[in-house]
Amino acid sequence: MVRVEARFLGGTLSVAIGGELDLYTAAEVADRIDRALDDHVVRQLDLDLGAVSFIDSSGLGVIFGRYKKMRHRGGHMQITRVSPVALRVLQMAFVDRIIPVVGSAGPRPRAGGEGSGHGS
Amino acid sequence: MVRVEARFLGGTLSVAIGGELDLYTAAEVADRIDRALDDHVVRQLDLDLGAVSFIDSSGLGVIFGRYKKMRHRGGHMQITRVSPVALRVLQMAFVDRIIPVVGSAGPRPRAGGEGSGHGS
Amino acid sequence: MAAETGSPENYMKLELLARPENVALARVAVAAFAAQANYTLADLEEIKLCVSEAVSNVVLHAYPGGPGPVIIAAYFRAEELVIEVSDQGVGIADVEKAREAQFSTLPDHMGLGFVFMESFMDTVAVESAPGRGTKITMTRRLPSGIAAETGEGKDRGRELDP
Amino acid sequence: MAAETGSPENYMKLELLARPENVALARVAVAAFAAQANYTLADLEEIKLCVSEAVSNVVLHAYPGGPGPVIIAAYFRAEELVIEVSDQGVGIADVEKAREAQFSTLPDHMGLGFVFMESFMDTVAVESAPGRGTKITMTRRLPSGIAAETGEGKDRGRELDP
Ligand SMILES: Nc1ncnc2c1ncn2[C@@H]1O[C@H](COP(=O)(O)OP(=O)(O)O)[C@@H](O)[C@H]1O
Ligand SMILES: Nc1ncnc2c1ncn2[C@@H]1O[C@H](COP(=O)(O)OP(=O)(O)O)[C@@H](O)[C@H]1O
Repeated sequence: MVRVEARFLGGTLSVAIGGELDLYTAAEVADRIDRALDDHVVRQLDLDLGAVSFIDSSGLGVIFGRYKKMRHRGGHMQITRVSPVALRVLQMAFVDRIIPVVGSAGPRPRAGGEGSGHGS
Repeated sequence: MVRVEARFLGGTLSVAIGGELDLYTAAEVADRIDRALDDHVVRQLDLDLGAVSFIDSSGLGVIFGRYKKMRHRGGHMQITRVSPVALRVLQMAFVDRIIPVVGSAGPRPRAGGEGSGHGS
Repeated sequence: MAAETGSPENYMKLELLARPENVALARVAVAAFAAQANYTLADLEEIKLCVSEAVSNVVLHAYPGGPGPVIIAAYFRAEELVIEVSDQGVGIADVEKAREAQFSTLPDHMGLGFVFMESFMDTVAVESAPGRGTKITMTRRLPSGIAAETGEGKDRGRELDP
Repeated sequence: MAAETGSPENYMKLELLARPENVALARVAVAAFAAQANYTLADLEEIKLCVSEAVSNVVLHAYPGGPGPVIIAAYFRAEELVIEVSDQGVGIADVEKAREAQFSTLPDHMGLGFVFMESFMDTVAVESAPGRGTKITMTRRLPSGIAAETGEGKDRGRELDP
């Protein structure tokens, strides 16, 4: 019950997560993002959480862990879209004050991508 | 988790049922249909099961009970639309050999209705 | 983690009061559990139906004096999913007769509960005695390839609605 | 029937193996039970979150030697929903410390579980002792007007996805 889609284009890795982000799915999501991060020289990580239907502290752990990783590598990370459910949880944990949330809930922007696709 | 919508027009009572038809919702569905049957002189009962997401033997009991009632009153009954899930259960119980199923799964026809609306 | 999903040692045990509004909860819980094996959505619909029938029977028949407990257990064993529905109610005097199609001790009931369970499950066993409650044990073969479940199976299996 | 929905005597009790793939089942079952009261969908999301946190804690912390049982009970009492999550695991040595924000005995964990439970529930009680397991009891006030639940509440409440 989790979907991960990654696209790399011009130094930016864009990852869209859909479904439930909990203890069961967390490891898999972290792993897929990390593999994509290792495959490219990523300056920026854009996370689309617009289709996240459930997230708890294990799910937040995945997001915050990626943020720390990007920081460690001297890169940036932002959240480009976030579902209402996910936004409330991010706010509750003040994660939105650390990781910039530039978008919000809304229709998903068409992926323009010639970028190299990464699994789903 | 059940919706019942009834329209009466020219001797025909059209009832659309949506959601779960089980032991919990059966009594309520039977009751709503019976009230509509009592309010009008109904010659024909059209049942739309296109939006039924779950049905078990308690749900079948409601349908078969209405069929017996219409027969008893000298009227007719048919099933105008049926979801795939509901069709399998009707077939398993041979109910489709007793009550005519004239439609099948598909997009819901627009309710043309000037008829008197009954609850929802 | 994914490789262990649906492995033989996993189980669930749910106790509810035998009331009409709890039937949906019972079938949703078992379907969510069964979804850990990579059954198709159609398989899960059939499993839901059988749980609904067995639990509805407890609600309808087991406790004429007012609702008592119903216990729904499920586990994976070798090549199959096992589902047990038990009560401590009045029991069934003539199990053979009860299992017949169209037999019902309630007026206006179609006596289809056991018919459905037998149609959609691989085996259905009934243990019952008057005054000593009833236990229905149903089994359903696992879909082939359970050991090889992947992230995709995880995706599909959990897309359930109550 | 509808009038009794969510009435004080209703309860559920679910026993599962404390494994990651069972966390979703636990939260779906409790949410389906809670939906019998006419909580809003946002309320039900919060209840799901708290169950997820409590059950995840059992999976993560209670049984270092391999998964043991987690028991999730829920019932309606007077003006509230009560949810209990208990295990027979290692227990918590310093409950005060465990409840602090950002405290975690696991590296890479944010120590937010108790923070979330306390934020979304009206009360959270922890009974625990080393070697004697842990029991979390959470309560959440019922939405006003529960006694007057109608078919509409029934509609809304059960529209849940796992
Ligand atoms: N848990 C139970 N406790 C007592 N009697 C039962 C139970 N389950 C089934 N029965 C008996 O078996 C009969 C047949 O059951 P079933 O085939 O499900 O049909 P129905 O529920 O429509 O009557 C019931 O009418 C009832 O007398
Ligand atoms: N059921 C439990 N059994 C044993 N220890 C627990 C249990 N629940 C919580 N704890 C302890 O309490 C600490 C804090 O829990 P929590 O706030 O949920 O944060 P986290 O789970 O991220 O560590 C845990 O790190 C663990 O040491």
